[in-house]
Amino acid sequence: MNFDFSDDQKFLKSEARKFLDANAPTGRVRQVLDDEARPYDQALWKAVAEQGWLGAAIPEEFGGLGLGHLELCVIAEELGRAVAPIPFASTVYFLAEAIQLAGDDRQKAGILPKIAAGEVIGAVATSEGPGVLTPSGVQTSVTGGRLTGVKIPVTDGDIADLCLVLAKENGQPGLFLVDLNGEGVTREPVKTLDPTRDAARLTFKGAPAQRLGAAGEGFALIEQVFDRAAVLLAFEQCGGADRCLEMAKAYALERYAFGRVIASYQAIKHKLADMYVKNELARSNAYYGAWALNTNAPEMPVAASAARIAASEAFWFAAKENIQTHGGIGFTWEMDCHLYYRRSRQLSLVAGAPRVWKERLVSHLERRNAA
Amino acid sequence: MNFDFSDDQKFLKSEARKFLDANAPTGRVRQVLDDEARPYDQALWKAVAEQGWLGAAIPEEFGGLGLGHLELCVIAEELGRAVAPIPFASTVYFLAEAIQLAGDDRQKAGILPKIAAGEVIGAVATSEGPGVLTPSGVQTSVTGGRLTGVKIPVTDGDIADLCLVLAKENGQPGLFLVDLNGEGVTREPVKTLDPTRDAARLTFKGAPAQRLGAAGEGFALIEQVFDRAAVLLAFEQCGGADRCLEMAKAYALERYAFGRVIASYQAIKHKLADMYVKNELARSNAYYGAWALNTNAPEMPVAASAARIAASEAFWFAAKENIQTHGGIGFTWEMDCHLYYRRSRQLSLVAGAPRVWKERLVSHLERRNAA
Amino acid sequence: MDFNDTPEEAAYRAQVRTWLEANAPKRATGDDLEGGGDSMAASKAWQARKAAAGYAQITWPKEWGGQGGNPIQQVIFNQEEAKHPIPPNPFQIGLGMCVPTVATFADDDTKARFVGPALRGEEIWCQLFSEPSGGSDVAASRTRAVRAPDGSGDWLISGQKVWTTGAQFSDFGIVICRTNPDAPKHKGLTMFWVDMHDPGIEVKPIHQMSGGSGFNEVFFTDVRVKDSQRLGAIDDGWKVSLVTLMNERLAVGGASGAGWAQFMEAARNLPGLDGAPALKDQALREKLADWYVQAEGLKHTRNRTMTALSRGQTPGPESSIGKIISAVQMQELAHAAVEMLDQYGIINDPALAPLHGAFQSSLMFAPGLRIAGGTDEILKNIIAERVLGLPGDIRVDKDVPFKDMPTGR
Amino acid sequence: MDFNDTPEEAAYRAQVRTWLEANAPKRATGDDLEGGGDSMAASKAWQARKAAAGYAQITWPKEWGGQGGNPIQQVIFNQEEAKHPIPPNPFQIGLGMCVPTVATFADDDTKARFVGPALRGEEIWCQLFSEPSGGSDVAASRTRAVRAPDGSGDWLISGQKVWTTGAQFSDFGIVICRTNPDAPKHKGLTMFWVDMHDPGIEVKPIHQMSGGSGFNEVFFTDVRVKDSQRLGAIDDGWKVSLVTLMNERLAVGGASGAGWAQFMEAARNLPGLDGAPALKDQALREKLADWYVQAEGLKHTRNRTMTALSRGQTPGPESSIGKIISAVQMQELAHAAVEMLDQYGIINDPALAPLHGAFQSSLMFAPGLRIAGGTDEILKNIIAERVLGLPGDIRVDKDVPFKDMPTGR
Repeated sequence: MNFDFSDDQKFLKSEARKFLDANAPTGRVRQVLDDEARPYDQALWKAVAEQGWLGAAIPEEFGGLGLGHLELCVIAEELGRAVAPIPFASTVYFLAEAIQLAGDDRQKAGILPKIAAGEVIGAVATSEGPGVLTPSGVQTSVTGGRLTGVKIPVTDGDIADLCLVLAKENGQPGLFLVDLNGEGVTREPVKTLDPTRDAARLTFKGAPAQRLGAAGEGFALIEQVFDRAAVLLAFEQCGGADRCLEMAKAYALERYAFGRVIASYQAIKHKLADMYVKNELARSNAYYGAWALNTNAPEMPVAASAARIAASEAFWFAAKENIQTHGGIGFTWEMDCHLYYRRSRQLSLVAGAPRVWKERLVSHLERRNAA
Repeated sequence: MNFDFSDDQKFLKSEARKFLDANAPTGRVRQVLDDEARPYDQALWKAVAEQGWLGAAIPEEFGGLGLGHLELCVIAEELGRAVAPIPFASTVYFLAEAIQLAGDDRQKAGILPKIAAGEVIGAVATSEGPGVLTPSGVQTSVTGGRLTGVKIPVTDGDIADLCLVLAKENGQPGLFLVDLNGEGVTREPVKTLDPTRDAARLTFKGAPAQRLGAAGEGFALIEQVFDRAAVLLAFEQCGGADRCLEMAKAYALERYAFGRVIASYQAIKHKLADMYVKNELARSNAYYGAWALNTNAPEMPVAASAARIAASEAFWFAAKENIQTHGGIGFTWEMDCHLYYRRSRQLSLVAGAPRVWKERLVSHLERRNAA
Repeated sequence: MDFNDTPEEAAYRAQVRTWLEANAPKRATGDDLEGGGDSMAASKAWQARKAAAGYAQITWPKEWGGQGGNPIQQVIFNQEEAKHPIPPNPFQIGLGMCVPTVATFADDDTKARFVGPALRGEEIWCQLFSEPSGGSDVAASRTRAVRAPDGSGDWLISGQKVWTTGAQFSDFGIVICRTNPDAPKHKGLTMFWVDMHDPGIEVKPIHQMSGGSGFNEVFFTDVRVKDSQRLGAIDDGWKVSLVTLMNERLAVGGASGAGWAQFMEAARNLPGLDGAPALKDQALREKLADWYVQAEGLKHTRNRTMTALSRGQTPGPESSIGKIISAVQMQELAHAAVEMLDQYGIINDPALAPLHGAFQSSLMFAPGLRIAGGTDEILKNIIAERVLGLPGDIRVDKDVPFKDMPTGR
Repeated sequence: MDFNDTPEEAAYRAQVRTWLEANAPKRATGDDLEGGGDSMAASKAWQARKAAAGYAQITWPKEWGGQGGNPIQQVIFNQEEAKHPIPPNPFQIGLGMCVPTVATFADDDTKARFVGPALRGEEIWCQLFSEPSGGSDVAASRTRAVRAPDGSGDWLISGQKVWTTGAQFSDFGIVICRTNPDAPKHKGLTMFWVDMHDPGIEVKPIHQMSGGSGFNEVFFTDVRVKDSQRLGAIDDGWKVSLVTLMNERLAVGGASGAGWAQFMEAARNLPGLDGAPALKDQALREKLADWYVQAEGLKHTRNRTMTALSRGQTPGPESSIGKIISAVQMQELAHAAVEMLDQYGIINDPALAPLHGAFQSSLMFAPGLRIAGGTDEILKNIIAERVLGLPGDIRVDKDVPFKDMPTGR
C-alpha cells in the first residue's frame, strides 16, 4: 500500500509553499482584487513560469519538466492555498491537458513548449449562458474553419492567447483552438463573484479555428478534459479549504469572548471538527483522483467526480464557516476570509457545478453496477 | 389576527392531557409493544370512545359531539404526545373524514354514529407493495360489487371492521368500503418498525364492496382524504416531537458528565435549540393546516403538505436526537426514547412519505405561481 | 382560529388606511440609506408627518407624542404603511432603543429636549455598544470614560466602537464606557449620551465583503461630556444597557433577498441537467419544498406572535427563531441558485445575471446576516438559555477585575 | 502513488495466503455472537490454530506467541483472513486491550499465566470501565474497592458496570474501581483483574431498542480479589486505564449495514414518484452521490492510514473520522431508503421487506452506533482537542474531592 505522495513530491510541495509565501502573499492577491484594470498578477505569472511549474506535467520533448501529474497536484494544492491570482488552471489544467490528450504532433509541438515557457495563456470556452450546457444546446458553430458564436463566461478569456472552444461542425460537437489575438474575436470583461480571477464574454465572428481531436467527438473529449482538470482543481480546493481551517483555528485561539478564547466553546470546536472531517474526506478522494489521473485509469470519470464533489463541498463549508468563526470582522473587506469564499465559488463553478458532477458520478455507477 | 386556538380548545387540550396521563402512561403503551398478541389497547380505546373523542368532529345529527376540526387537532396533539396505541387515526382521521367528505346520506347515517360510539374501527388501504403508488399502478379491482386484490401494509387492518380501499372499477380508480368481517377477506398481521400500532396484509377475493363517492374519482378523493388526515397527523407529530424535546431537556438537566449537567455543554444546548426551532416551525405550519382544514379553504393541499413535511421532519429530528442526548441508556429497550423513534417512522409513512408530499407541494406551487 | 381583525382592530386599520391614503407619499424616492443617500430628506419629511398625526410611535404615551396605543396597533400601522412607497426609516434605532433609554434614565429637561426632535425625525440617534475586542460580549467594552482632570466633573471618553449602524448620519448616540477597570466586567461600566458632531468623534464606514458600507467604526478621542449626560449611576451601565437591548429584540427584522419564489421562477426558465427546465429536477424541487415550508413556518410564527399581541399577551418564545432560520436559508438558497446557473453562476454583473444578480448579492450578504445582531451560535445559546431554561455557559469572567481578564492582547 | 504491496509486503501476503488456504475453515459456522451463540466453539478452534502458527497477534513479541511483526503485516493478515468464511472473533477486546494492560502492570507470573490461554482463545476477557452514572466519563466510576476487614490485604469490590461487551461469555475482566473518594476523581481510582466466574459477579444482558443484546450490565457484590490482582499502584488506576484506552482507538471498526450500493439496487427496482424507477429521481441520485463520496473518502482515508503503517510511520489524525461519518450516514441512508419504500417502508419483517429488512435493521441500529465507543459529540471533542489542538472544555471537576462532586443524585 503506497497511497501517498513520495518524499520528492512532498519536498516540491514545501518548496512551492515557500515560493508562494514569498511571491503571492494575500496583499498581492488584493492588488488584483481591488484594481479592476488588473486582471491577473503578471509578475507572479512570470515567476511561476520561471519555476517551471507551467510545464511540470509536460514531457521534456515539448519543453516541460516531464515530471508527472502527481507533481502538478502538489503545486495545485499550494496555488489553491495561496488563492493565486493567475491563469494557471486555464492554461495548465485545461488547455495543456487538452492538447496532451487530443492534440496531434504538430499541435503538441507548436503549443506545449510555449505554454511551458509562459508565452501562451490558455482558456477554455464551453458555457453560452445560464444553466447546464447539453450537447443539443451548443449554438456556437464552425463552418469552413471559421468559428462563430458567443461564449460566456470564459475564465481568463480577457487575457488568454489561445482558447479551446466547444462548437458544432456539421451539426456535431467538436473542440477547436482559436487564437484570441487574431481576427474575428471580440472580448468584453465580465464582473464575477471572484474578481481575483479574470473572466470575459467572447464573441466570435468567423474567427479562424483549428480542430483538436476527432470530428464529432467534442463532448466526449471535453468531458475527459474536465475530468483531468477536476482532479487538479480538487487539489486547489483542498489547499484553500485547509487554509480556511487554519485561519479559523488561529482566530479562534486568539479571540476572547466572555473571558476565554472562543476556541474553548463547543460550538466553535465542533464547527472546526466538522471542517476537518470534510477536508480529510476531500483529500482522500483527491488522492484517489490523483492516482487515477497519473495512471490514466479506467476509473477516471468516477474518481474525478468524487474528487470534485468532495472538494467543492469541503471548500464551500470551510470558506463560509471560516467567516462565521471570525464573526463581524470576518465580514469586512479587509480580512482575507472573503478571498476564500469567492474563490470557493469560482473553483466550484469553473468546470461545471457539483450537481452536474453528481449526476455524472451516479450515471457511471449505475452502468458499472448494472454490468 | 387570531391565529391560535381558543381558550375552550386549550381547556379541552389540557383535559385531554390529564386523561391520557392517567389512562395511557407509557407503561400501558409497552403492554402493546411487548405483547405480539395485543394489537392495540382495548381498554384505552373504550375509554377514549367514552370521552366522545371519536366523534369530536362528527356532526351531532350523526351521533358526534359536533365540535369541529380544531378540537380534533388538540386531541390529536395529545394522542401523539402519549404515543397512544389505538386505531384513532385510521378510524377518525381517515375513515370518518372520508365518509364526511364523500359519503352519501345513507353511508353517513349508517357509519358515522357507529364510529362516534366506538363500535367500528376503521382502516384505509391504498399501498400494494414497496414504492410509490401511482394511479396506473393500482392492481386491486372491483367487478360487480366484488373487490379482489392485495393491500399491504394496512394500518390497523388486523383489527378494523370497515376498510376504505382504493381499487379500479372499469379501469378507473375508485374508493370502496369493505366490511372486513365479511366474506372474501383474509387478514395476516405484518411486523413493522412500530409494534405499538397494528398493521396487516389484506387479501380480498371477491369481497362485497360499496363505492364511496363518484366513480373514477378515487385518486382525487383519496388525495383529499390524505390532506385532511395529514393535518391531524401533523398535530400528533408535533405532540410527539415536543415530548421528545421535554424528555431530552429533562435528562440533560439531570445527567452529569465531567462534573456538570450535560445541558451545560453547547453541543447539547444547540442540539436542543435546533429541536425547538424545528418544532416551532412545525407547529406554525400545523396551525395553518388546521385553519385550512377547519375552513375548508382552497389552500388546503398546500397547507396540508407544508404541515406534513414540517411535522415529519421535526418529529424525526427530535426522536433521533432525543436518543442521542440520552446516550447509551437511550438505546435500551427500557427507556421510552425508542417508542417515539418508532412512532415517528409510523406517522411519517402512514399517509405517504414526506418526499411524496414535497412533490405534491411543489406541483401545487408551480401551478399557483404560473397562474 | 382565523386571520381576521377584531372589531377594534378593524376600526383602527380603517382609520390608519384613510390617513395613509391622504398622507403617504405617492411615489418612491430612492432607497440608498448607506452613506445618508438621497432619500434622507424624504425620510425626515415622512417621519415629521407621521409624528404630527401621532403615528410615529403609536405605543408611546400621548405626552411624548404617541397614542398610548398597543403593540398590535403598531403592527397594523406597519402593515398598512408598507403598502405605500415610503422612504427608508433611519429613525428606528433611536426611537426603539436609544430614546427610551434616555427617557428612562435622564432628567426631565433632557427627556423634553430629545423626545420631540427624535420623534419628528429631526435628530437621528445611534447605539454605540459593540467594540472590536468585544463582539457578542458587550460587557467587555474597553472604551474608557475618566473624570476630566480640571475638576469640572466632566468625563473624557476615549476608545473605539464598531458595527455602529447609522453613525455616519446620526446626531446623537448612547455609548457604554468602562469607568472602573478594577471591578468585574459587568460592574465597571457607565452609560452616556453623546453629541455625534463633537470633533473628538470620528466615523469611518466599514467596507463589507459584500461591497456595501452599512456599518461604521466610531473613534473617540478625549470626547468631553458633562456629568449630566450620564445615564444611570456610575458603574451601573450594564443595567442601563439591558434596558436598551431588551427593546432590540422587537426591532430585528427578517431577511429579505431572493426567496423560494424567485428560485422557482429562475428554475422554470433555465436548462437543467438534461436540457429540460431545471424546475423538473427533483433535487431542486425537494429543496424548494423545504424552503417554502421554512418560510411559511416563519410567517405563521409571526402570525402567532401577532395573535399574542392582539390578545394583550406577551409573545411567546417562538418569536426568537426568525433570523436563525432566514439567514442560513438565504445562504443555502443563494448557493443552490448560483449552482443551478452552472458556470454562468459566477457572473454577478446585474446587467447579465438573472434577476439582476439577486442570488449573487444574497450569497455575498448572507455571511453578514448570519453574524449581525447575534451570530447563529449566540442565538442558539439564547434559545437554549432563555427559552428552554438550560444553564448558561460556564463563566470564567464573573468575579475577575476587568483589567486582569485575559484578552490575548 | 499506487496500491501495490512493497516486495516485503507481497512476500508476507503470499505466505499468509498459503497458510490460510491450508488452514482456514472452508465454510461458515453461524454468526450469532450475542449470548455466546453456536459459533463459539468454531471461534475458539480457529483462534487456537492461528495462535499455533503465530498469527493470533502478529505484532506481539515472539516470546508472547506473536511474530514481532509490524502493523501492516497484521493488516495484510486481516485482509486475507476476511476472504475466508471465518467465525466471529470474541477475543479482540481481550487481546487488544485487556491482556496488554495486564502484561504491562502485572508481575511475570501473572503475565505468564494469562497471555498464552488468551492468545489461544481458551480464555476470554472483557473490559469493565463504563458505569451507569459515568457514560463518556470513565473517571467518574463509582464502583468501590475497599480493603477486606479481615486484614488479609484482599479487596472487596461492589458496584455496577454497564455496556460491557462480551461479559456473558468472558472468563476474566479488568475493572476500574474507586478506592479513594476523598481524592479528586482522577486520583482515587485503582485497577484490578477479576475472575468473571466469581459468584459475587452477576451479568445481565442489556435489551437494546434494536432488539439485540450485545452488551451487558455487570453487578459486583463484595467480590473478593487478592491484592496481587491489582494492576498498577493504589489510586493510580486512571493512568492504567489510559494504557487500555490507547489501544481502543485501533480496535474500533467501521459501520457495516446497508450502504449506497444496496440503496442503488433497491432504487432500481422500486416505483418512484411518477411510477418510473426511483433511481431516476434526481433527489435520490444526489444523495447517492454524497454517500458514495463519503464512503470512498473513508475507504481512501484507511488507505492513507495503511500507507503510513506500511512506511513505518504513525498514522495521522485522519484515522479518527471513520465512525463519526459512517454512523450518521447509516442513519440517513436507512431513513431515506425506508421513505423510498413509501408506506411499505414501515414493514420490517425480513420475509417481506426488501433486502430482508436490512434498511429497517440499520435504522434501528444506527442510534446505537452513534453512541457506542464515543458519541458523535465526544468524537468531535476528541478531533477538536487531540487533532486540532483546541482547548479542552472547561473542567469543574479537576480538583474537587470525588465524594463532593455534584452528580444530581
